[in-house]
Amino acid sequence: MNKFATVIMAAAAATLLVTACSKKDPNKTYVGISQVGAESDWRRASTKSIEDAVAQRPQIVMTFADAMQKQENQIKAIRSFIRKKVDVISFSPVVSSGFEDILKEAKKANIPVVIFDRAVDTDPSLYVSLVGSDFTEEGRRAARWLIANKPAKDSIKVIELSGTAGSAPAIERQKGFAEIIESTPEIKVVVSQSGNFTRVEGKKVMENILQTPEGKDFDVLFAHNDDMALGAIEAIRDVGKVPGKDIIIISVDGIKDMFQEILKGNANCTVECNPLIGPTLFDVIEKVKKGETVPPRIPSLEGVFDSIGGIEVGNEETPVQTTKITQEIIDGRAY
Amino acid sequence: MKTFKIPLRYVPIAATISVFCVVYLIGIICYDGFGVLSIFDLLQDNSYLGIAAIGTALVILTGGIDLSVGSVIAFTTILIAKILVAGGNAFLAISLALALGTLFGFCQGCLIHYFSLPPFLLTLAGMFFVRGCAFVVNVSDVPIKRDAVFDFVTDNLSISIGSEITISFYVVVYIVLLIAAIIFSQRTRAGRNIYAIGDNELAATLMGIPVGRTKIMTYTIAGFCYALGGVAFAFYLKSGYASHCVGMEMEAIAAVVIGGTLLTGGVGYIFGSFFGVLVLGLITALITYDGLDSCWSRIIVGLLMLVFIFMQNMITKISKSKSKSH
Amino acid sequence: MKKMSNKYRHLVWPLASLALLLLYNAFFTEDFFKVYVKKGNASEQTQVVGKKDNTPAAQQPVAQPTEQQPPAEQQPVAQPTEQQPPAEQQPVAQTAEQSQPEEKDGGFSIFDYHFSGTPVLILKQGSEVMLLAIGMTLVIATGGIDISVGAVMAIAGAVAALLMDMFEHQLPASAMETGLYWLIPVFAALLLATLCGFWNGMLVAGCGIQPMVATLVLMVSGRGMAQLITSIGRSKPEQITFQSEQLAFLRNGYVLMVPCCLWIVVIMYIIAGLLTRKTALGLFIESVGNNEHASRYAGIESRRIKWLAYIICGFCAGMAGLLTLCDTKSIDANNAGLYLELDAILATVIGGTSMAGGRFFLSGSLIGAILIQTLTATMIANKVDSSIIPLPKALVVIIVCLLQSPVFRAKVFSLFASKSAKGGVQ
Amino acid sequence: MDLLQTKGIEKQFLGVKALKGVDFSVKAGEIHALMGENGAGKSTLIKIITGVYPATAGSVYFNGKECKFRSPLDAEHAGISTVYQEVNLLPDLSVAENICIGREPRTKLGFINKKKLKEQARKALARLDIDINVGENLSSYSIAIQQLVAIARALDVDCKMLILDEPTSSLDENEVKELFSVMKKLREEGMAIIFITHFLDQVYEVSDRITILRDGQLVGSYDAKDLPRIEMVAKMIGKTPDQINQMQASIVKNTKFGDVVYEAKGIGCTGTISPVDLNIRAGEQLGLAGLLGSGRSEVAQMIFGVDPHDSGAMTMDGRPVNFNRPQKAVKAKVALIAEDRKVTGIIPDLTIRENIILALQASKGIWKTLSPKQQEEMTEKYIKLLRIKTPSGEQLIKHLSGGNQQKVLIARWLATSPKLLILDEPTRGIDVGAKAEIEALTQELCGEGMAVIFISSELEEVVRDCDRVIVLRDRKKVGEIAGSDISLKNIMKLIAG
Repeated sequence: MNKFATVIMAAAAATLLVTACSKKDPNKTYVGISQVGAESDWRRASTKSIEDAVAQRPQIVMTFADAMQKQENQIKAIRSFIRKKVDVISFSPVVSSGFEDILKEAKKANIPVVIFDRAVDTDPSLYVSLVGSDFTEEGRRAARWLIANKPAKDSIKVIELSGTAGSAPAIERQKGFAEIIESTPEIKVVVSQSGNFTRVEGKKVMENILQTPEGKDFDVLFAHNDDMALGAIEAIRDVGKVPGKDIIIISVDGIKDMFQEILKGNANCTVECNPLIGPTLFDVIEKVKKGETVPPRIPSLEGVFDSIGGIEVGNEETPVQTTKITQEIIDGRAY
Repeated sequence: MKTFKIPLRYVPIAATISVFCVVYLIGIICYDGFGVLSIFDLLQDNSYLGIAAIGTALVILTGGIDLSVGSVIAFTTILIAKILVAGGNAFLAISLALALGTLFGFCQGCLIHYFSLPPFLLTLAGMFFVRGCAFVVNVSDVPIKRDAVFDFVTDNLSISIGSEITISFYVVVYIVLLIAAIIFSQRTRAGRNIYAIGDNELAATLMGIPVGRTKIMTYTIAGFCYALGGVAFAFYLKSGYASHCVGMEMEAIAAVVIGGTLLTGGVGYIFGSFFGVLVLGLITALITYDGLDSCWSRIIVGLLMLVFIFMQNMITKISKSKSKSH
Repeated sequence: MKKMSNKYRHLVWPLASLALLLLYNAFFTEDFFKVYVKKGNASEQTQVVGKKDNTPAAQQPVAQPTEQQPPAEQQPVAQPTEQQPPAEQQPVAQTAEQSQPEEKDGGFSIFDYHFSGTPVLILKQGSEVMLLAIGMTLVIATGGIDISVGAVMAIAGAVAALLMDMFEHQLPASAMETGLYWLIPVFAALLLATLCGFWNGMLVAGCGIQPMVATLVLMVSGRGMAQLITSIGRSKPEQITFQSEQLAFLRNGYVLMVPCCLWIVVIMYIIAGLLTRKTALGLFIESVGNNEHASRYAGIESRRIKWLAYIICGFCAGMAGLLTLCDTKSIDANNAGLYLELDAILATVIGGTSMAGGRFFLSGSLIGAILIQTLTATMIANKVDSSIIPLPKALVVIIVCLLQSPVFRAKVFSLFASKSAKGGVQ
Repeated sequence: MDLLQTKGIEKQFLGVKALKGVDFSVKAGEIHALMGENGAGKSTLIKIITGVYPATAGSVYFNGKECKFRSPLDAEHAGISTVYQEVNLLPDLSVAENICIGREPRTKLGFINKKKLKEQARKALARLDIDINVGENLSSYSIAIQQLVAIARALDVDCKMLILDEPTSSLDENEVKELFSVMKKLREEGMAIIFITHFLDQVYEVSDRITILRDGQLVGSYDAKDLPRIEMVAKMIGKTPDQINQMQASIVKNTKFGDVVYEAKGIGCTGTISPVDLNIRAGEQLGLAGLLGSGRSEVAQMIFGVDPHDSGAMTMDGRPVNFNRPQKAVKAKVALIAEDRKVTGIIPDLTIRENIILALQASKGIWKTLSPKQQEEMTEKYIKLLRIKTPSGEQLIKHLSGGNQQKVLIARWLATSPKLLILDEPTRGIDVGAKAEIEALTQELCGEGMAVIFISSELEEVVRDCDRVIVLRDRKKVGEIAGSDISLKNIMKLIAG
């Protein structure tokens, strides 16, 4: 029995004593960050940019926790940050609801919270700022682009690959897209299926849709993220249609692979949803640490990329011209 | 050397407890912010799992298994959220959720007993079924709107120690339920019948133990525990979402196994599952404290299970050889 | 004759439900059974073969036997895909002639044409589960269970992807195009997967640990390991992608007009079939699963038999992992093969293999897999939101299992019996 | 007046009629032996009386009023408690719980009162003069103790009728004696006891009346004293006494032995059995005598490599061998038909054919298979040779009666044409007819030059059949008798020591 105990102790020690114990240093900024997970390229890109940003800022000490797409993990992580008495907590919520209590705890321990990428539906006084994209606007932009370059047909059928059922980006992008195409009666969404934001699912679902009557003739594919779009492109090729020509392909995120496809002409447009949030995020965090005031909503600057360029897809206050993708741009991309 | 004196059947529990203590100690030494009081956080963060694990443990003791844990919890949360949004009061929502959970457990029990379907399979189907139902209730996540009952429960029924530590009522619920379950399993006929069935079902039948009734009862209780776990989860997260707790059934089973219960049934203690849950929670907690990549938590939990399984294996072998030499 | 019926009784119910499902589709899902012939990568699509004008009802009998005959006469279940050529060859020839004018090379060659359509798609998408089911059947027949196959898939996929990625960065593109480098990752993946199977076998057969728990270990930690693999040479676990078409051919290519992955399934099925039925392995597995102790007394190396079953299962999982990898030429350790072990187990049990071990039915398992896939396809074809798909899936599973359970049948029959008895009295 | 009475009990198992209108009655204060071959329907009758199965037709009267028990518990409440053939208890629960489960003493609050529980258990065991720690898990005690615990459990309720189904099969002499004294005591207390056994002398030792069943029908009930033994046997197997005499006379010992087939020098396994040396010649039948737990089965299993030996050496045909796995023994043409048929013998869900070819196939390995035709022929041959009662070889073995299952197992091993055949209690739980057949068969095999090791707790058989007897006591070899010295008296002397 004792033997077991020792064996286990050894194992535990070996696995857990990986980091030396460090005491706090006042002129450093301790940050606790809880990321949603590693479910898509986009997410990983955002994680990477955060790490790079930290690498460039020696004064920042980050504890990074991956929630594995589970809200409870995220809550646990945030609580542990509170216990660690970090200077700033920052996280990207798995779901929008249910962070009220933990945020209150943070407030009670007067640790400022900066939310990034996705919104939470709590009383905004509980966090200092939200850095990130506006999913609804992304949906709108996609729709505007479509209207701008819609084929000359009297009825344009759109197939929508939505993201993980019930997730904020999925809902809002769908909302934004629908809201704009309302005005043009000839554009209709004929099928909308969830592809879970992953490449494999995107392909599987698309393959199935392509076999249905709706899948036999449609003009536009609107995917809620590039991964699904990439999967779908494969599927469309398999049935002998030409993605980008027979089918207009629009998606959101703007990851490198997608740019490649657009350059090759296999896809038409991707609305950037910038994952490179690191720099902006840490600028804000440091401001917060210094006690400066920051605006409650900080949109990350995002373009729209396509194969044509120069198309206006923005709204009144923030006009956005699309950029034509070139090899240089791709080489310039970090992800 | 006193550990050698403890009877063989207590060794697994003793091991679990000692592991917990060791890891806890390491945590306190190495991670600032992780103090003695973090035990309360552990309870806070894992009581829902613990409540569910009690149900799983009981089912496993009968020699069965139940995979429907995660989805029942998810269903409960979304149901409660939906009712509250629709303007129903929390009391109604909770009691309805508990009722449905219990009913579901009952149905599973009946199907398993009357048509002698393999539990693994049926509860697997049950898992899919409930998950589907949860999505039918609502696809996207719904914030849980507080109402009078809710506030009363959260604010008045939770004990706070100092500024940081609060013991939410669901922790209390967990502890109470745990004690109840321990007494139930050790000191009531129904409880002992569970062990008897898990030990040797045929013999149990011939000894005149109501096998069918006991089985159905167990799955029903389990269903209730899951629903209650769901309620705890709802209070813990204040959000209802149909894809909460995906794959949690395995966590629950892991907790029970680490807690020293044999999956063949008939051997083990509810009390063990308590520490099983704590150990699991502790590991995830320390990994977040450490900022290790999440994939490590999976690996470590796996290794830990391996160690425990080997130990149990050895113990059963020893006891067998003992009886042989008699 | 009686022997036959005994042998295939277990296939009746899954087949019946499959037929029912197909029947439903025949009536309510438009051109569910249309099978097209497509030109390899060419854009223009040759028109629908044959039964374009047929009513779905008329097509249904054509499609159904292709799914059903095999078990009824003990042929590989994947036979349908082999049988389709005869079913289609005729019209195909026509289209070939019709399309000759615009064809440069002219003449119809089965190398640049292939089948497509929902039935083919179902089989194609079902291929992973079918592979898993083959291995799972053997394991379950020994009275065990392997819930780690999903994780093993992830591991295998991760390794293969990692190697491919490395090659594509190290080696010149020309070498990649011509050489057989892509074989190395394949073997590496299969090897590793087999090792995982070996590990499971060691825990179960070697150390006598209860299968469920033993494989739970790998299920939990395996995915973590896969993530570790994908993080080699990177700061964090990442989704690894590669370009090689040769490797992707395993999944997306076509051989003799039939998807390559189906051939893989067929081959695996035939190998497994021969291995179990033409040698004594099947008998030993069944006897070990039925009464291990007695089997040992009869001089069977029960440990080795079990061990072997887990190894085969691991290998199948590796295969499946490769297919998932090739599907999108990218692996995501986090999601690859997630919860597929459950589908595999369902398929096996639907196929009539008892979870208690003993008698097993490979063809049944394949039918089970097809059934599950057909269900999903039906859902999507009928625009059911994919998040709700688990619900009907569960219902079908429960129904099939009830029909499989002798107790249930006995109860139902007795019900009828009593009814008829009453009738007799009156 | 009759305590228990059954009228025209019938039972149908999917097509098969197990009982055909049995009328049977037991008086209070008598020990009533229920006799019959395997498959005669004894167990079925008991299970119907105790409510394990419902009867297809007929009715059971207990204490004069008709009663339909839905479960053994019902029966127990009514005052009928049963000890079943195999020890059916809960190894991982404490002895006390095994005795009291289902009727644990409870506190006012309805919780189990552990102290009372233990007392109650101790009392129950004291009645059988057993004193063990009732807190320990049952699994830490020997089979014999477990059997007695089962009886103690049955007695624990104030029952009017006790049913003992083969209670003595796993007890040794003294334990049997104890049991009988207990039974007699209970009889004095006015309890009715139904006693099922295959040991004829035991029947005469205790029982007052004997009821005989033959394939599901009642042959008759008789007072023990006016039913001569041979007569009873005759009634049981439906043959006339002289026929039986012939059967037993027909056994002719084979006398011409070949040279040594198997020899073991000081093979032993620490903790299980102390070193034994034995050797056996072709055509010889070697008996292993001794009480249960004397180590006779252990020796057999050691030879066959089920439990590996950690000392000594063995040779087969003069060549040194080391059987540490059954496979090796099988390959070297050694065969063991082990004690517990259900656990170590049959593969229930496989057909008779598959059960028969199994061992042969195992010795051939995975790749060299028998053609279907060969299998068919082999099956047919042995079904004929051993007179296995079955419609076809494709019948599942679990549907056969014990005797026939045993024959299939013998067939399995004969198929491997072994040089050395070890029979561990081949006649346990088998009816007299089959017994005689098997005894004759073994002699025949010896005639064909096979070496046979024969283990039986029925010394008459050993004396009757064996050319040489090794006697074991307390896991030690205590002596060896050969030729004319083989007699009950000598063996007993050695066993008693």
